[in-house]
Amino acid sequence: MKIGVFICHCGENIGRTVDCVRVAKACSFFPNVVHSVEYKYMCSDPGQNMIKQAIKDLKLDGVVVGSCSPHMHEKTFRKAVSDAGVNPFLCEIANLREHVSWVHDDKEVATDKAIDLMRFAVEKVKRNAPLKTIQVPVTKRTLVIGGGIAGIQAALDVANAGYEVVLVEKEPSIGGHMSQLSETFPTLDCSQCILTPRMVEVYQHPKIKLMTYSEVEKVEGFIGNFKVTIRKKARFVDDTLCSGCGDCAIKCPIKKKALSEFDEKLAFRSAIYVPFPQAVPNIPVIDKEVCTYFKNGKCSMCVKVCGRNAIKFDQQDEFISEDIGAIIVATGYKLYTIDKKPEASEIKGYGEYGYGKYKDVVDGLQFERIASASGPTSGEFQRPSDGKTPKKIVFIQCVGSRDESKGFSYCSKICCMYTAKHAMLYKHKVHDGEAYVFYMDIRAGGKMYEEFVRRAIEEDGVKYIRGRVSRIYEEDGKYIVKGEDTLAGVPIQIDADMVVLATAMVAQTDAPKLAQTIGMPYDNYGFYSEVHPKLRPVESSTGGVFLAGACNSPRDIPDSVAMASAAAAKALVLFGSDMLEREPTIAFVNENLCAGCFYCKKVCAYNAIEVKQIKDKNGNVIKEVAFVNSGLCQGCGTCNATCPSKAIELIGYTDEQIYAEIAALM
Amino acid sequence: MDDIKKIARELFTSGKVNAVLGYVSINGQRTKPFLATKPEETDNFIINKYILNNLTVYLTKKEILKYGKIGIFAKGCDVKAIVALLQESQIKREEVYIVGINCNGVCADFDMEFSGETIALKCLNCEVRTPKLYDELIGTTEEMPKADDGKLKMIRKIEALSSAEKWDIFEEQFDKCIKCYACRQACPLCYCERCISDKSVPRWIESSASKRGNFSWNIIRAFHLAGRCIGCNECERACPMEIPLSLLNRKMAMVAQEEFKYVSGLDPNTPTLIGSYDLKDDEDFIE
Amino acid sequence: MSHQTTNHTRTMTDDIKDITSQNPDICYQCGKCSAGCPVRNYMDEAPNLIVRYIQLGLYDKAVNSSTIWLCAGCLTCTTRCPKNFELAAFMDALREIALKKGIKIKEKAILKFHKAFLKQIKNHGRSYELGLIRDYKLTTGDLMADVDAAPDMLLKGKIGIFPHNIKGKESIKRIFEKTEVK
Amino acid sequence: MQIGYYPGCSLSGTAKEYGKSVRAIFKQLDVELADVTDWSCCGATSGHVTSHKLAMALSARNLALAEKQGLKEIFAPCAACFGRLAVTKQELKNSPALKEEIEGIIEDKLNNTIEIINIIQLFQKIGKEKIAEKKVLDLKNLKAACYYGCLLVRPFNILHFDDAEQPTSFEELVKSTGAEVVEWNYKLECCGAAHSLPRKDIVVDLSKKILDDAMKHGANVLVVACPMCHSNLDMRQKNIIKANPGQKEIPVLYLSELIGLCLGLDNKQLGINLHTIDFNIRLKKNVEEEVAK
Amino acid sequence: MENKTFEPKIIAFVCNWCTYTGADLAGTSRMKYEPNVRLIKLPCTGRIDPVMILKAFEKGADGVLVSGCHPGDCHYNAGNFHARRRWIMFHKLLDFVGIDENRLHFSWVSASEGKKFVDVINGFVNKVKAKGPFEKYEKINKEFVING
Repeated sequence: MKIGVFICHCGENIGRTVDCVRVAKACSFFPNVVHSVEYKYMCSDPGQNMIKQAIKDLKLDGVVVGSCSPHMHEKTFRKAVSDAGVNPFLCEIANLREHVSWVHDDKEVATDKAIDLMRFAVEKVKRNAPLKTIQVPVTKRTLVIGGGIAGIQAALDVANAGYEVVLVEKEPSIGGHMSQLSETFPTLDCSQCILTPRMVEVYQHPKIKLMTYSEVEKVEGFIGNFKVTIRKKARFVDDTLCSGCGDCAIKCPIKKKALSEFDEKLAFRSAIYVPFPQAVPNIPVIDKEVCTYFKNGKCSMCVKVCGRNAIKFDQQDEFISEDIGAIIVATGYKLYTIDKKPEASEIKGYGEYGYGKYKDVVDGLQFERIASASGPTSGEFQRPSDGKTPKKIVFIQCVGSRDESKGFSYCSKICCMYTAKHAMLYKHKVHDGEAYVFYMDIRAGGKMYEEFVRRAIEEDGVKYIRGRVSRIYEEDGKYIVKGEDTLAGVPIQIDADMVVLATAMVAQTDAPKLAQTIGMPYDNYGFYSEVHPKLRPVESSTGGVFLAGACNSPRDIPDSVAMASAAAAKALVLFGSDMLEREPTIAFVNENLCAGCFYCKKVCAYNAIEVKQIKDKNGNVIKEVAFVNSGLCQGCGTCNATCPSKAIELIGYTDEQIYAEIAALM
Repeated sequence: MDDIKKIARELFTSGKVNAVLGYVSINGQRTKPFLATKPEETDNFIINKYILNNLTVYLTKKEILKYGKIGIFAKGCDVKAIVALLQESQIKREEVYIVGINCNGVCADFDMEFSGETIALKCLNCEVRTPKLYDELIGTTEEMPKADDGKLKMIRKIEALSSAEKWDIFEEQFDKCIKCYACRQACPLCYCERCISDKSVPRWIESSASKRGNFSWNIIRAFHLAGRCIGCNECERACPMEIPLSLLNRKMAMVAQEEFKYVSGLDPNTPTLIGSYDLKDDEDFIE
Repeated sequence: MSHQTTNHTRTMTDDIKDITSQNPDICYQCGKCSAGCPVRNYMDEAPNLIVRYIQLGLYDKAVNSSTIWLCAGCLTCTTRCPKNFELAAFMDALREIALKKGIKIKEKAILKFHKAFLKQIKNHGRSYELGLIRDYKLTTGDLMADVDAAPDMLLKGKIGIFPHNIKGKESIKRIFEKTEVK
Repeated sequence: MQIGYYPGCSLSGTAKEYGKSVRAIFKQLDVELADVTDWSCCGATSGHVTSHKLAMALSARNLALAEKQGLKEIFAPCAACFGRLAVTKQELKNSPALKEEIEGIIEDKLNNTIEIINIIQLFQKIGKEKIAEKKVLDLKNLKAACYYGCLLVRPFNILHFDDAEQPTSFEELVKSTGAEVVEWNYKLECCGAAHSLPRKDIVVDLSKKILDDAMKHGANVLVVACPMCHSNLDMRQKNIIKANPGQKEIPVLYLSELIGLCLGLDNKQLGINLHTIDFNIRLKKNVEEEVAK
Repeated sequence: MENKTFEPKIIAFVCNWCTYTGADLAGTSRMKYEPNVRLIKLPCTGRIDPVMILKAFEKGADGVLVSGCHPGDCHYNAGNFHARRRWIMFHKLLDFVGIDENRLHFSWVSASEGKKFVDVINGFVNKVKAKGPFEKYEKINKEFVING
């Protein structure tokens, strides 16, 4: 190999503390170095031309530039080398500016260090292989996971830009939690009134393929080239035949066996049901668990009343494969459960508030349903136990949030606002009622938010008490709420008719499962992680996967919608070009050496390692070895370090290259 | 003890296996491993206090693999190796028929009377006297002699020493190494196609029996077994230079337990120690 | 990175940290402890305020309160604290510190009871009720304490006339000598 | 079954009947109680409220003694002793430095391996079946309010017993005697504990609330597992009645006494005759019929 | 006059995305630090193999520094979590055989922590300086030369 060395003075930047002439001279004595020069500005045109000329004249096949950080000009020099006909990956950069001249004062010492760094680079380049960047095409279709307000917004934005969208929702209808809300803060406009037109727009959009009652089963591939398998769960209703007349649900004899998910278990629903009247699509599903037909085959009332023969008891789950370029994850949140057994095992739950055993101690979404005109009480405030109008309601904030003992230490962000709204809605309907809010801090940062909370206090007379409640117990039909006003320093005891717990927004129970399916990171709480909290807030660190809404952290409607539009914009940026370029730094397997322990597979964060069977000429499997899917491999090299026999190595950072650098220390 | 010959024969006659790995007696106080490929070859099979070998080492050998389904007589400690091999995809569960042995301890070496003094060190705190995984189980567990855990004491003693003192101990021990690789040969979990010590480009580990090569080899050997070693101690028994290899292996197992509550070879379905991680792994030593 | 200043003078907060192995600054003053405290109504300061005083460095206010002595050690606060702050242990520490500092105790009778109790342990190794009552009465001057219950209990044999001395009495004495806060 | 036994001071003094009944019933249930030899006071409340290390050392001494005796588990019937021993074990486990220091103070070594169990856990070990097998009398006319007090379930992070806020194990056990249990609100509220002598006023107030709540929910007997709770609820009941004319009486039994009645032991054998508030199982209607049978 | 002090040789294995970039930031901020450390850039801490650390000692390093992205910040999602687990095992092993823990240093330095990078370098260089040359390793190296 013939290596050329080029030392840049960077004006005075390197030259001031590094004796560039001495460095160049020292390098000329390194084995294989046939050319070693220094120049004022290597990155300038004349500088680059020096490199090109030397390559041509001396038939160099390796170049080391001693200059600024490779993060600055590696691309520049690699291009110059490439222009001169040498593979760009046979060019290495030694960082003589950021790592030497700018951080040391003593010229002697700095020059010595510069020579060392040059030696590392020369030793490494000797072992570099000529590589090719990988070019991959982009499929310009987007998968949106989750049909709440964030998913709806993202789907519409992408579709309106002219690209196809597949919107997957696991429930029978899109709409998400927003469809359950009564009114929205701080404007108190009716949630369904602003949401349903959007839901219909999604349904009718020619570019959106809506798949409700469906879940993402498998995600293979990589940015621009995902292959996604979607499980379309059996509805037992043929959606091409159903006209949405609703007769089946009306006639279904199962009336009091199943609690309505939409009404947060405050009302019953039939076995065949549409979750709520405005559901999109307006096609029912059959709940197998309670349906008499599935239990003993004795009922088929829905079949009888369906004029279009749409009921299909023998329907099976379907698996649909889609080619996708970008994924927008908008899977939202769930509410902290106040029952004794919240799903996460480390969560203890609130025994002191009764673990959900008191009927009139409800959570935030239950109260939304009670307050909602479309809810089980048609918007009349009635308490669940006996239907009486509560005259005294206590609201307790921060249940499950800001509580590392029983829930999560984060602030759930929206509860201050929704509690103020709840108290306000109640006071508007029950004029002689008393509303008390136990809070720790009021966090009302948002447009017109603080004003909203103040209105609840000043105009509607909601009493705010600063303190956490210690205990609730039932006595003679009242709920004794024991608290302390920490501002006055006095104990407070309220005999309430009803208690509303402002339960926290928490990650979906299956959030980690989806993250593992897609191969993207999530935090300790189960929320999906963004690459950078400030500058790249809607991108997951997995290429081509973007985040929208509360799946990333607790978020209210305006924030979720803004984030959804941002995620849509990121997908559209990706669709701006037809091809993607990727670094060729990926792992490869020496199949002869691979013993098939698959530690590489265990540590790979990208599912890039596959199992390959080696067969003899008769087709018998001799052994199983690891195989790298070059489309998925991101080049971290964790597999390389983990492999005990080094049967898998990372191109560009092979053991041999690194060994050479270490050896160059002497 | 159950009639093991009958059991072994039945494995053949019932068509469960094509070959059986077991022990045969050499004289009263010695055994050797034996691969029976026909029912009648099992007639000399024996189980006694001298079934020291961990037969699982053969399970990954090509010569044995060619027989297809193999039966194996395995003590609880040996089964731990089977579990580890399953975790590491080296064998398939359905290809191995495990005759688990309820074990009451074995001798530290051949040619000695079994007693509290001669019991093998690995037996002292054995928690798998009944194997964790088996297709059939033979024998019963009985009272086992108690003895002093000298190795543990030694580890604790070393831990309390200064770095320089520790270094001197191991320099001396590793210096004895002649790079015969008997340790590697005896280890059921050293199944690499090519050991890193044989990798020549680059040569991470000096191949000659030099001090620094020995040092690297012994450390990397221990590290490659960290979180995997199941403590059968065959390496130490095999070492002709009597290097106390189990000190390192055991120390690593102790770290695995202290840091990650991980004990190797108990459950084929648990993720391996290296190869998995926990967000809450210890951080204190990192600035 | 630690921000410890070089010439840090020890404060009561440090003493509390040493005894309880927890940092009072983790308390975010939600008041759940006070809300559930069974003896809250008898205290001069709410329990959460005692923590607040320590956070603010108002140590005198904390150690002079009746609160720290009235805390019955029922652990309701500890059990329910959203920050896992062990308030009962914190109260124990404050009492210990108050004793060491020789603070004038607000709830004298309570302290005297504890002292009388510990004296029996120190002397005999186990509790000796008659001695306890005698010592307690003598130190408090409350000679009528439990005139209503004691005779009944004596009659029923619930109060031993003679103390039971354990064999290891001397080792108990040594334990006291090494640990007792006088 | 043999189990280490740490009676604690009260069981030979103010809670004599608890000690008596514990010995009587476990004998009946074939449990051999092996006393910790030369045990000393756990330090009780007075220990930990005045000196952390004193409290640790006093309890640790007993743990060390029990270890030396070769005990694997010790049963402490007194909820306060149970709590102190368990807390000490955990704290010393958490801090090797503290453990070392305490070992110096007690001049003894500690492996800290002993399990400490309370009376309910011991019954759980024995199993309901055993109690059912030895049952002589069905206590079906008792309506019991089970009073856990503070220290059976708290501190939960150390004891990990049942549930800190809505425990049920006590009730489950009492049900096996045939007695009915009442759901009530004060089963975990504090009775005032060690303030019994110096601040009788507080204890009278707190205990009254507990008694009232139990009676309000229909209980005709209160069942406890702590000598301190018992003396506050039984002995102090006289003071409560005196201060509150019209206040009704409610007998307070130790759990061991209740089980003892079920096993056919009488008031004297169980020490129930030593209570301030009289209790006679024969005076409860229907129970008599049962006895007649 | 000052005696010529011992200048240790230190090799650092750092990840490209965090610590290497953090070192760049220290440079652009013109912070000064000890010149003894030579960085070897790897894509991720997950790529750092314990054999490299041993080899660095063999090749005469008096100290080895390992540094990468903070937990949760890994460019490759989880490379540093796997690395951390390996380090836990490896540093305990080295400590057990007598490689002074002051000679092997682990740190998280993000791309924004130029100052921390400087502190880590200076702190570690001083630690190794205090320890002096790694004579024990030099000795076994030399014996290799003589015997080999």
